[in-house]
Amino acid sequence: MAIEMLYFAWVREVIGTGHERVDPPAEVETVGALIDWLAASSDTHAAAFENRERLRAAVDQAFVPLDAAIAGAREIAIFPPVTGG
Amino acid sequence: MAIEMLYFAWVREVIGTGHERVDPPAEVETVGALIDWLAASSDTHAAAFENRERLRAAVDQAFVPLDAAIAGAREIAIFPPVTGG
Amino acid sequence: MIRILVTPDPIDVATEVARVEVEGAGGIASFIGRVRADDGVSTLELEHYPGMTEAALEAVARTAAARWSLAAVTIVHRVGPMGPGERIVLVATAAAHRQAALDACAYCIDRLKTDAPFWKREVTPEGTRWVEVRAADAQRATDWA
Amino acid sequence: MIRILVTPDPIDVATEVARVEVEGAGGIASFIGRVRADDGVSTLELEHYPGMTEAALEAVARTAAARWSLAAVTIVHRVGPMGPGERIVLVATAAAHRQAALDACAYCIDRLKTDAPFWKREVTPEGTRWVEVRAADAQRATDWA
Repeated sequence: MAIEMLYFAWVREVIGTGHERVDPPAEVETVGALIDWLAASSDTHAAAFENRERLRAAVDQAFVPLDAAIAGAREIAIFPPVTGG
Repeated sequence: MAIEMLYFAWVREVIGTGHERVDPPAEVETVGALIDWLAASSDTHAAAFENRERLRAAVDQAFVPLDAAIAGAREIAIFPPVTGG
Repeated sequence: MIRILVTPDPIDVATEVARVEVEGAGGIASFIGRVRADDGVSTLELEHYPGMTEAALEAVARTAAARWSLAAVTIVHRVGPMGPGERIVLVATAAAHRQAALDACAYCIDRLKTDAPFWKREVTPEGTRWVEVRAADAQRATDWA
Repeated sequence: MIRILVTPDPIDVATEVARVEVEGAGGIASFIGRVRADDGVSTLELEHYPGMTEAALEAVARTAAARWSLAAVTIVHRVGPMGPGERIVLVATAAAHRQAALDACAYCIDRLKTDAPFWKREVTPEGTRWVEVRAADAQRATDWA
Protein backbone atom coordinates (compact mmCIF):
# COMPACT_ATOMS: atom_id res chain seq x y z
CA MET A 1 0.00 0.00 0.00
CA ALA A 2 1.70 3.21 -1.19
CA ILE A 3 1.72 6.18 1.18
CA GLU A 4 2.50 9.79 0.28
CA MET A 5 5.00 11.08 2.85
CA LEU A 6 5.25 14.81 3.51
CA TYR A 7 8.04 16.54 5.47
CA PHE A 8 8.09 20.12 6.74
CA ALA A 9 10.55 22.63 8.22
CA TRP A 10 13.89 21.18 9.33
CA VAL A 11 12.67 17.61 8.86
CA ARG A 12 12.21 18.46 5.17
CA GLU A 13 15.62 20.13 5.03
CA VAL A 14 17.51 17.29 6.67
CA ILE A 15 15.82 14.61 4.53
CA GLY A 16 16.37 16.74 1.45
CA THR A 17 12.87 16.50 0.04
CA GLY A 18 9.37 17.64 0.98
CA HIS A 19 7.59 14.53 -0.22
CA GLU A 20 8.15 10.98 -1.36
CA ARG A 21 6.02 7.93 -2.06
CA VAL A 22 6.80 4.91 0.11
CA ASP A 23 5.44 1.37 0.34
CA PRO A 24 6.15 -0.07 3.79
CA PRO A 25 5.70 -3.80 4.52
CA ALA A 26 2.53 -4.94 6.29
CA GLU A 27 4.22 -5.32 9.68
CA VAL A 28 4.75 -1.51 9.82
CA GLU A 29 1.52 -0.68 11.61
CA THR A 30 2.06 2.66 13.40
CA VAL A 31 3.55 6.05 12.63
CA GLY A 32 6.42 5.25 14.98
CA ALA A 33 7.14 1.98 13.18
CA LEU A 34 7.02 3.82 9.86
CA ILE A 35 9.57 6.30 11.17
CA ASP A 36 11.82 3.40 12.28
CA TRP A 37 11.48 1.76 8.88
CA LEU A 38 12.29 5.03 7.06
CA ALA A 39 15.23 5.77 9.40
CA ALA A 40 16.71 2.39 8.43
CA SER A 41 16.40 3.27 4.74
CA SER A 42 18.90 6.15 4.53
CA ASP A 43 21.32 8.25 6.56
CA THR A 44 19.34 11.45 5.94
CA HIS A 45 16.12 9.88 7.22
CA ALA A 46 18.03 8.53 10.21
CA ALA A 47 19.41 12.01 10.92
CA ALA A 48 16.01 13.71 10.60
CA PHE A 49 14.31 11.16 12.84
CA GLU A 50 17.08 10.88 15.44
CA ASN A 51 15.15 12.52 18.30
CA ARG A 52 11.54 11.35 18.46
CA GLU A 53 10.60 13.95 21.04
CA ARG A 54 11.15 16.66 18.44
CA LEU A 55 8.81 15.01 15.91
CA ARG A 56 5.09 15.41 15.36
CA ALA A 57 2.87 13.66 12.82
CA ALA A 58 -0.36 13.96 10.90
CA VAL A 59 -2.24 11.13 9.20
CA ASP A 60 -4.46 12.29 6.35
CA GLN A 61 -4.13 15.88 7.61
CA ALA A 62 -5.09 15.23 11.23
CA PHE A 63 -2.58 15.46 14.07
CA VAL A 64 -1.90 12.05 15.65
CA PRO A 65 0.43 10.70 18.33
CA LEU A 66 3.37 8.64 17.09
CA ASP A 67 1.74 5.39 18.24
CA ALA A 68 -1.27 5.97 15.95
CA ALA A 69 -2.15 3.22 13.46
CA ILE A 70 -1.49 3.92 9.79
CA ALA A 71 -3.89 1.34 8.29
CA GLY A 72 -5.63 2.92 5.31
CA ALA A 73 -3.58 6.14 5.42
CA ARG A 74 -2.99 7.86 2.10
CA GLU A 75 -0.91 10.81 3.34
CA ILE A 76 1.38 10.94 6.37
CA ALA A 77 3.33 14.03 7.39
CA ILE A 78 6.29 14.24 9.78
CA PHE A 79 7.38 17.63 11.11
CA PRO A 80 8.63 19.56 14.15
CA PRO A 81 6.23 21.08 16.71
CA VAL A 82 4.29 23.89 15.01
CA THR A 83 5.23 27.54 15.54
CA GLY A 84 2.66 29.69 13.77
CA GLY A 85 0.72 32.72 14.92
CA MET B 1 -16.98 80.90 47.92
CA ALA B 2 -18.55 80.50 44.45
CA ILE B 3 -18.61 77.02 42.93
CA GLU B 4 -19.25 76.17 39.29
CA MET B 5 -21.85 73.36 39.23
CA LEU B 6 -22.03 71.04 36.22
CA TYR B 7 -24.85 68.60 35.47
CA PHE B 8 -24.88 65.82 32.91
CA ALA B 9 -27.30 63.40 31.26
CA TRP B 10 -30.76 63.20 32.87
CA VAL B 11 -29.60 65.25 35.86
CA ARG B 12 -28.95 68.09 33.43
CA GLU B 13 -32.28 67.53 31.71
CA VAL B 14 -34.33 67.49 34.91
CA ILE B 15 -32.63 70.58 36.35
CA GLY B 16 -32.96 72.30 33.01
CA THR B 17 -29.40 73.57 32.73
CA GLY B 18 -25.91 72.08 32.35
CA HIS B 19 -24.16 74.53 34.63
CA GLU B 20 -24.76 77.22 37.20
CA ARG B 21 -22.72 79.20 39.69
CA VAL B 22 -23.68 78.73 43.33
CA ASP B 23 -22.43 80.12 46.63
CA PRO B 24 -23.35 77.78 49.47
CA PRO B 25 -23.07 78.84 53.13
CA ALA B 26 -20.02 77.70 55.11
CA GLU B 27 -21.90 74.93 56.91
CA VAL B 28 -22.32 73.06 53.60
CA GLU B 29 -19.15 70.98 53.86
CA THR B 30 -19.71 67.88 51.72
CA VAL B 31 -21.04 67.01 48.27
CA GLY B 32 -24.05 65.40 49.94
CA ALA B 33 -24.76 68.53 51.96
CA LEU B 34 -24.41 70.61 48.80
CA ILE B 35 -26.97 68.37 47.09
CA ASP B 36 -29.36 68.83 50.05
CA TRP B 37 -28.89 72.58 49.93
CA LEU B 38 -29.52 72.69 46.16
CA ALA B 39 -32.56 70.40 46.47
CA ALA B 40 -34.08 72.85 48.92
CA SER B 41 -33.55 75.69 46.45
CA SER B 42 -35.95 74.60 43.69
CA ASP B 43 -38.40 71.92 42.64
CA THR B 44 -36.31 70.90 39.63
CA HIS B 45 -33.19 70.40 41.76
CA ALA B 46 -35.30 68.46 44.24
CA ALA B 47 -36.60 66.25 41.43
CA ALA B 48 -33.15 65.63 39.94
CA PHE B 49 -31.64 64.79 43.33
CA GLU B 50 -34.55 62.72 44.67
CA ASN B 51 -32.73 59.39 44.66
CA ARG B 52 -29.16 59.67 45.96
CA GLU B 53 -28.29 56.13 44.89
CA ARG B 54 -28.62 57.18 41.27
CA LEU B 55 -26.20 60.11 41.65
CA ARG B 56 -22.46 60.30 41.23
CA ALA B 57 -20.15 63.28 41.69
CA ALA B 58 -16.82 64.74 40.70
CA VAL B 59 -14.93 67.50 42.48
CA ASP B 60 -12.53 69.41 40.26
CA GLN B 61 -12.82 66.62 37.66
CA ALA B 62 -12.07 63.68 39.96
CA PHE B 63 -14.73 61.15 40.98
CA VAL B 64 -15.58 61.38 44.68
CA PRO B 65 -18.09 59.71 46.99
CA LEU B 66 -21.01 61.87 48.10
CA ASP B 67 -19.55 62.32 51.58
CA ALA B 68 -16.41 63.96 50.16
CA ALA B 69 -15.48 67.42 51.45
CA ILE B 70 -15.92 70.37 49.10
CA ALA B 71 -13.52 72.79 50.79
CA GLY B 72 -11.59 74.66 48.10
CA ALA B 73 -13.53 73.12 45.22
CA ARG B 74 -13.92 75.27 42.13
CA GLU B 75 -15.97 72.87 39.98
CA ILE B 76 -18.40 70.20 41.16
CA ALA B 77 -20.31 67.92 38.80
CA ILE B 78 -23.40 65.83 39.60
CA PHE B 79 -24.47 63.10 37.17
CA PRO B 80 -25.80 59.54 36.83
CA PRO B 81 -23.48 56.51 36.81
CA VAL B 82 -21.38 56.62 33.64
CA THR B 83 -22.25 54.44 30.63
CA GLY B 84 -19.53 54.91 28.02
CA GLY B 85 -17.58 52.39 26.02
CA MET C 1 3.22 56.23 23.33
CA ILE C 2 -0.22 57.11 24.62
CA ARG C 3 -2.90 58.56 22.36
CA ILE C 4 -6.27 59.75 23.67
CA LEU C 5 -8.91 61.17 21.37
CA VAL C 6 -12.50 62.22 22.14
CA THR C 7 -14.11 63.15 18.89
CA PRO C 8 -17.43 63.69 17.08
CA ASP C 9 -15.90 62.17 13.93
CA PRO C 10 -16.06 58.54 12.75
CA ILE C 11 -13.25 56.28 14.01
CA ASP C 12 -10.73 55.15 11.38
CA VAL C 13 -9.57 51.66 12.36
CA ALA C 14 -6.74 51.33 9.85
CA THR C 15 -5.14 54.62 10.91
CA GLU C 16 -5.47 53.92 14.62
CA VAL C 17 -4.11 50.37 14.42
CA ALA C 18 -1.20 51.42 12.19
CA ARG C 19 -0.31 54.10 14.75
CA VAL C 20 0.33 51.55 17.53
CA GLU C 21 2.37 49.27 15.24
CA VAL C 22 5.60 50.68 16.61
CA GLU C 23 9.00 49.01 16.75
CA GLY C 24 9.07 46.14 19.21
CA ALA C 25 5.31 45.63 19.10
CA GLY C 26 4.97 41.94 18.25
CA GLY C 27 1.35 41.81 19.35
CA ILE C 28 -1.42 44.33 18.75
CA ALA C 29 -4.81 43.82 20.37
CA SER C 30 -7.77 46.00 19.64
CA PHE C 31 -11.39 46.32 20.61
CA ILE C 32 -14.15 48.21 18.85
CA GLY C 33 -17.53 48.92 20.41
CA ARG C 34 -20.34 49.64 17.96
CA VAL C 35 -23.92 50.82 18.03
CA ARG C 36 -25.90 47.61 17.65
CA ALA C 37 -28.24 47.74 14.71
CA ASP C 38 -30.53 45.04 16.00
CA ASP C 39 -32.16 46.47 19.12
CA GLY C 40 -34.40 49.16 17.70
CA VAL C 41 -32.03 52.07 18.31
CA SER C 42 -32.09 54.59 15.47
CA THR C 43 -29.60 57.01 17.05
CA LEU C 44 -27.19 56.76 19.96
CA GLU C 45 -26.09 60.02 21.58
CA LEU C 46 -22.92 60.21 23.64
CA GLU C 47 -22.62 63.03 26.16
CA HIS C 48 -19.35 63.57 28.03
CA TYR C 49 -17.61 65.82 30.52
CA PRO C 50 -15.04 67.74 28.49
CA GLY C 51 -11.64 67.87 30.14
CA MET C 52 -12.38 65.24 32.76
CA THR C 53 -13.07 62.67 30.04
CA GLU C 54 -9.69 63.04 28.40
CA ALA C 55 -7.94 62.95 31.78
CA ALA C 56 -9.84 59.81 32.82
CA LEU C 57 -8.99 58.01 29.57
CA GLU C 58 -5.38 59.03 29.89
CA ALA C 59 -5.25 57.65 33.44
CA VAL C 60 -6.67 54.31 32.22
CA ALA C 61 -4.13 54.22 29.37
CA ARG C 62 -1.19 55.14 31.62
CA THR C 63 -2.09 52.50 34.17
CA ALA C 64 -2.33 49.84 31.44
CA ALA C 65 0.92 50.97 29.81
CA ALA C 66 2.79 50.63 33.11
CA ARG C 67 1.18 47.35 34.21
CA TRP C 68 1.75 45.52 30.90
CA SER C 69 4.85 47.38 29.64
CA LEU C 70 3.02 48.50 26.53
CA ALA C 71 4.86 49.85 23.52
CA ALA C 72 1.80 51.92 22.63
CA VAL C 73 -1.82 52.37 23.64
CA THR C 74 -4.60 54.31 21.95
CA ILE C 75 -8.11 55.06 23.19
CA VAL C 76 -10.50 56.82 20.83
CA HIS C 77 -14.04 57.51 22.00
CA ARG C 78 -16.68 59.12 19.87
CA VAL C 79 -19.17 61.67 21.23
CA GLY C 80 -22.36 63.20 19.85
CA PRO C 81 -25.02 61.45 17.77
CA MET C 82 -24.25 58.29 15.80
CA GLY C 83 -26.20 55.67 13.89
CA PRO C 84 -26.53 51.87 14.02
CA GLY C 85 -23.31 50.11 13.10
CA GLU C 86 -21.11 53.11 13.79
CA ARG C 87 -18.08 52.76 16.05
CA ILE C 88 -18.39 54.22 19.55
CA VAL C 89 -14.98 53.35 20.93
CA LEU C 90 -11.67 51.87 19.87
CA VAL C 91 -8.92 50.60 22.15
CA ALA C 92 -5.63 49.43 20.65
CA THR C 93 -2.71 48.11 22.67
CA ALA C 94 0.75 47.09 21.49
CA ALA C 95 3.22 44.95 23.41
CA ALA C 96 6.20 42.73 22.73
CA HIS C 97 4.08 39.61 23.22
CA ARG C 98 0.44 38.78 22.70
CA GLN C 99 -0.77 38.08 26.22
CA ALA C 100 0.21 41.54 27.47
CA ALA C 101 -1.50 43.21 24.52
CA LEU C 102 -4.68 41.13 24.93
CA ASP C 103 -4.91 41.61 28.70
CA ALA C 104 -4.20 45.34 28.50
CA CYS C 105 -6.86 45.79 25.81
CA ALA C 106 -9.49 44.01 27.91
CA TYR C 107 -8.44 46.08 30.95
CA CYS C 108 -8.77 49.40 29.11
CA ILE C 109 -12.25 48.71 27.76
CA ASP C 110 -13.45 47.38 31.12
CA ARG C 111 -12.07 50.34 33.04
CA LEU C 112 -13.15 53.07 30.70
CA LYS C 113 -16.74 51.89 31.08
CA THR C 114 -16.62 52.77 34.77
CA ASP C 115 -13.88 55.42 34.98
CA ALA C 116 -14.67 57.83 32.14
CA PRO C 117 -17.55 60.31 32.28
CA PHE C 118 -19.66 59.37 29.27
CA TRP C 119 -23.43 58.95 29.15
CA LYS C 120 -25.37 57.19 26.43
CA ARG C 121 -28.87 58.13 25.33
CA GLU C 122 -30.74 55.89 22.91
CA VAL C 123 -33.33 57.12 20.46
CA THR C 124 -35.85 54.37 19.69
CA PRO C 125 -39.30 54.29 18.07
CA GLU C 126 -40.75 54.41 21.62
CA GLY C 127 -38.83 57.56 22.53
CA THR C 128 -35.45 58.42 24.04
CA ARG C 129 -33.95 56.81 27.12
CA TRP C 130 -30.73 57.19 29.09
CA VAL C 131 -28.84 53.91 29.17
CA GLU C 132 -28.67 52.39 32.65
CA VAL C 133 -25.38 51.09 34.00
CA ARG C 134 -24.91 47.32 33.89
CA ALA C 135 -23.93 45.71 37.18
CA ALA C 136 -21.68 43.30 35.28
CA ASP C 137 -19.62 46.24 33.99
CA ALA C 138 -18.93 47.56 37.47
CA GLN C 139 -17.94 44.07 38.62
CA ARG C 140 -15.63 43.51 35.67
CA ALA C 141 -13.83 46.78 36.27
CA THR C 142 -13.17 45.95 39.92
CA ASP C 143 -11.98 42.43 39.02
CA TRP C 144 -8.77 43.99 37.63
CA ALA C 145 -7.77 45.57 40.95
CA MET D 1 -19.74 33.92 9.17
CA ILE D 2 -16.35 32.26 9.19
CA ARG D 3 -13.51 33.48 6.98
CA ILE D 4 -10.18 31.66 6.73
CA LEU D 5 -7.37 32.92 4.54
CA VAL D 6 -3.80 31.65 4.18
CA THR D 7 -1.99 34.03 1.90
CA PRO D 8 1.44 35.27 0.77
CA ASP D 9 0.01 38.80 0.53
CA PRO D 10 0.11 41.56 3.17
CA ILE D 11 -2.83 41.60 5.61
CA ASP D 12 -5.25 44.51 5.21
CA VAL D 13 -6.56 45.33 8.70
CA ALA D 14 -9.27 47.80 7.64
CA THR D 15 -10.80 45.35 5.18
CA GLU D 16 -10.71 42.41 7.57
CA VAL D 17 -12.15 44.32 10.53
CA ALA D 18 -14.91 45.87 8.39
CA ARG D 19 -15.85 42.38 7.21
CA VAL D 20 -16.71 41.17 10.72
CA GLU D 21 -18.69 44.32 11.54
CA VAL D 22 -21.94 42.56 10.77
CA GLU D 23 -25.40 43.33 12.12
CA GLY D 24 -25.68 42.52 15.80
CA ALA D 25 -21.94 42.74 16.39
CA GLY D 26 -21.68 45.23 19.25
CA GLY D 27 -18.12 44.21 20.08
CA ILE D 28 -15.23 43.46 17.73
CA ALA D 29 -11.95 42.17 19.12
CA SER D 30 -8.89 41.67 17.01
CA PHE D 31 -5.33 40.56 17.39
CA ILE D 32 -2.42 41.13 15.03
CA GLY D 33 0.89 39.31 15.32
CA ARG D 34 3.85 41.04 13.69
CA VAL D 35 7.45 40.33 12.87
CA ARG D 36 9.33 42.12 15.61
CA ALA D 37 11.84 44.58 14.26
CA ASP D 38 13.99 44.64 17.35
CA ASP D 39 15.47 41.17 17.67
CA GLY D 40 17.87 41.08 14.73
CA VAL D 41 15.55 39.23 12.36
CA SER D 42 15.84 40.54 8.79
CA THR D 43 13.35 38.08 7.28
CA LEU D 44 10.79 35.70 8.75
CA GLU D 45 9.72 32.78 6.58
CA LEU D 46 6.45 30.98 7.22
CA GLU D 47 6.11 27.44 5.92
CA HIS D 48 2.78 25.63 6.13
CA TYR D 49 0.99 22.41 5.23
CA PRO D 50 -1.43 23.36 2.44
CA GLY D 51 -4.88 21.95 2.94
CA MET D 52 -4.37 20.86 6.51
CA THR D 53 -3.61 24.46 7.54
CA GLU D 54 -6.90 25.83 6.27
CA ALA D 55 -8.83 22.95 7.84
CA ALA D 56 -7.09 23.45 11.20
CA LEU D 57 -7.82 27.19 11.20
CA GLU D 58 -11.41 26.55 10.26
CA ALA D 59 -11.76 24.08 13.14
CA VAL D 60 -10.41 26.69 15.58
CA ALA D 61 -12.78 29.33 14.19
CA ARG D 62 -15.81 27.01 14.28
CA THR D 63 -15.13 25.99 17.86
CA ALA D 64 -14.83 29.63 18.91
CA ALA D 65 -17.96 30.64 16.98
CA ALA D 66 -20.01 27.96 18.73
CA ARG D 67 -18.55 28.50 22.21
CA TRP D 68 -19.00 32.29 22.24
CA SER D 69 -21.98 32.60 19.84
CA LEU D 70 -19.96 34.77 17.51
CA ALA D 71 -21.61 36.84 14.79
CA ALA D 72 -18.42 36.53 12.71
CA VAL D 73 -14.84 35.31 12.99
CA THR D 74 -11.93 35.79 10.63
CA ILE D 75 -8.48 34.25 10.74
CA VAL D 76 -5.90 35.42 8.20
CA HIS D 77 -2.40 33.95 8.32
CA ARG D 78 0.39 35.00 6.06
CA VAL D 79 2.89 32.51 4.58
CA GLY D 80 6.19 32.89 2.76
CA PRO D 81 8.89 35.50 3.47
CA MET D 82 8.12 38.74 5.27
CA GLY D 83 10.09 41.61 6.78
CA PRO D 84 10.29 43.27 10.19
CA GLY D 85 7.07 45.03 11.14
CA GLU D 86 4.93 43.05 8.70
CA ARG D 87 1.79 41.33 9.94
CA ILE D 88 1.95 37.55 10.31
CA VAL D 89 -1.54 36.83 11.54
CA LEU D 90 -4.83 38.58 12.17
CA VAL D 91 -7.74 37.24 14.22
CA ALA D 92 -10.98 39.22 14.36
CA THR D 93 -14.05 38.17 16.33
CA ALA D 94 -17.46 39.80 16.48
CA ALA D 95 -20.09 39.20 19.14
CA ALA D 96 -23.11 40.94 20.61
CA HIS D 97 -21.12 41.92 23.70
CA ARG D 98 -17.49 42.67 24.38
CA GLN D 99 -16.49 39.87 26.71
CA ALA D 100 -17.42 37.15 24.21
CA ALA D 101 -15.49 38.90 21.45
CA LEU D 102 -12.41 39.42 23.63
CA ASP D 103 -12.37 35.87 25.00
CA ALA D 104 -12.95 34.30 21.58
CA CYS D 105 -10.14 36.36 20.06
CA ALA D 106 -7.68 35.27 22.76
CA TYR D 107 -8.83 31.66 22.31
CA CYS D 108 -8.29 31.70 18.55
CA ILE D 109 -4.77 33.11 18.70
CA ASP D 110 -3.79 30.73 21.52
CA ARG D 111 -5.19 27.67 19.75
CA LEU D 112 -3.89 28.41 16.28
CA LYS D 113 -0.38 28.51 17.71
CA THR D 114 -0.64 24.85 18.66
CA ASP D 115 -3.31 23.50 16.27
CA ALA D 116 -2.30 24.84 12.87
CA PRO D 117 0.66 23.46 10.90
CA PHE D 118 2.88 26.51 10.44
CA TRP D 119 6.63 26.68 10.94
CA LYS D 120 8.65 29.87 11.33
CA ARG D 121 12.24 30.29 10.15
CA GLU D 122 14.16 33.42 11.09
CA VAL D 123 16.91 34.92 8.98
CA THR D 124 19.38 36.83 11.16
CA PRO D 125 22.91 38.18 10.67
CA GLU D 126 24.17 34.93 12.29
CA GLY D 127 22.28 32.71 9.83
CA THR D 128 18.90 31.07 9.64
CA ARG D 129 17.17 29.19 12.45
CA TRP D 130 13.86 27.38 12.87
CA VAL D 131 11.88 28.89 15.69
CA GLU D 132 11.46 26.55 18.66
CA VAL D 133 8.07 26.05 20.27
CA ARG D 134 7.47 27.96 23.51
CA ALA D 135 6.26 25.85 26.42
CA ALA D 136 4.04 28.73 27.53
CA ASP D 137 2.16 28.54 24.22
CA ALA D 138 1.32 24.87 24.65
CA GLN D 139 0.15 25.55 28.21
CA ARG D 140 -2.01 28.49 27.18
CA ALA D 141 -3.73 26.46 24.48
CA THR D 142 -4.62 23.66 26.89
CA ASP D 143 -5.87 26.15 29.50
CA TRP D 144 -8.94 26.74 27.30
CA ALA D 145 -10.10 23.13 27.43
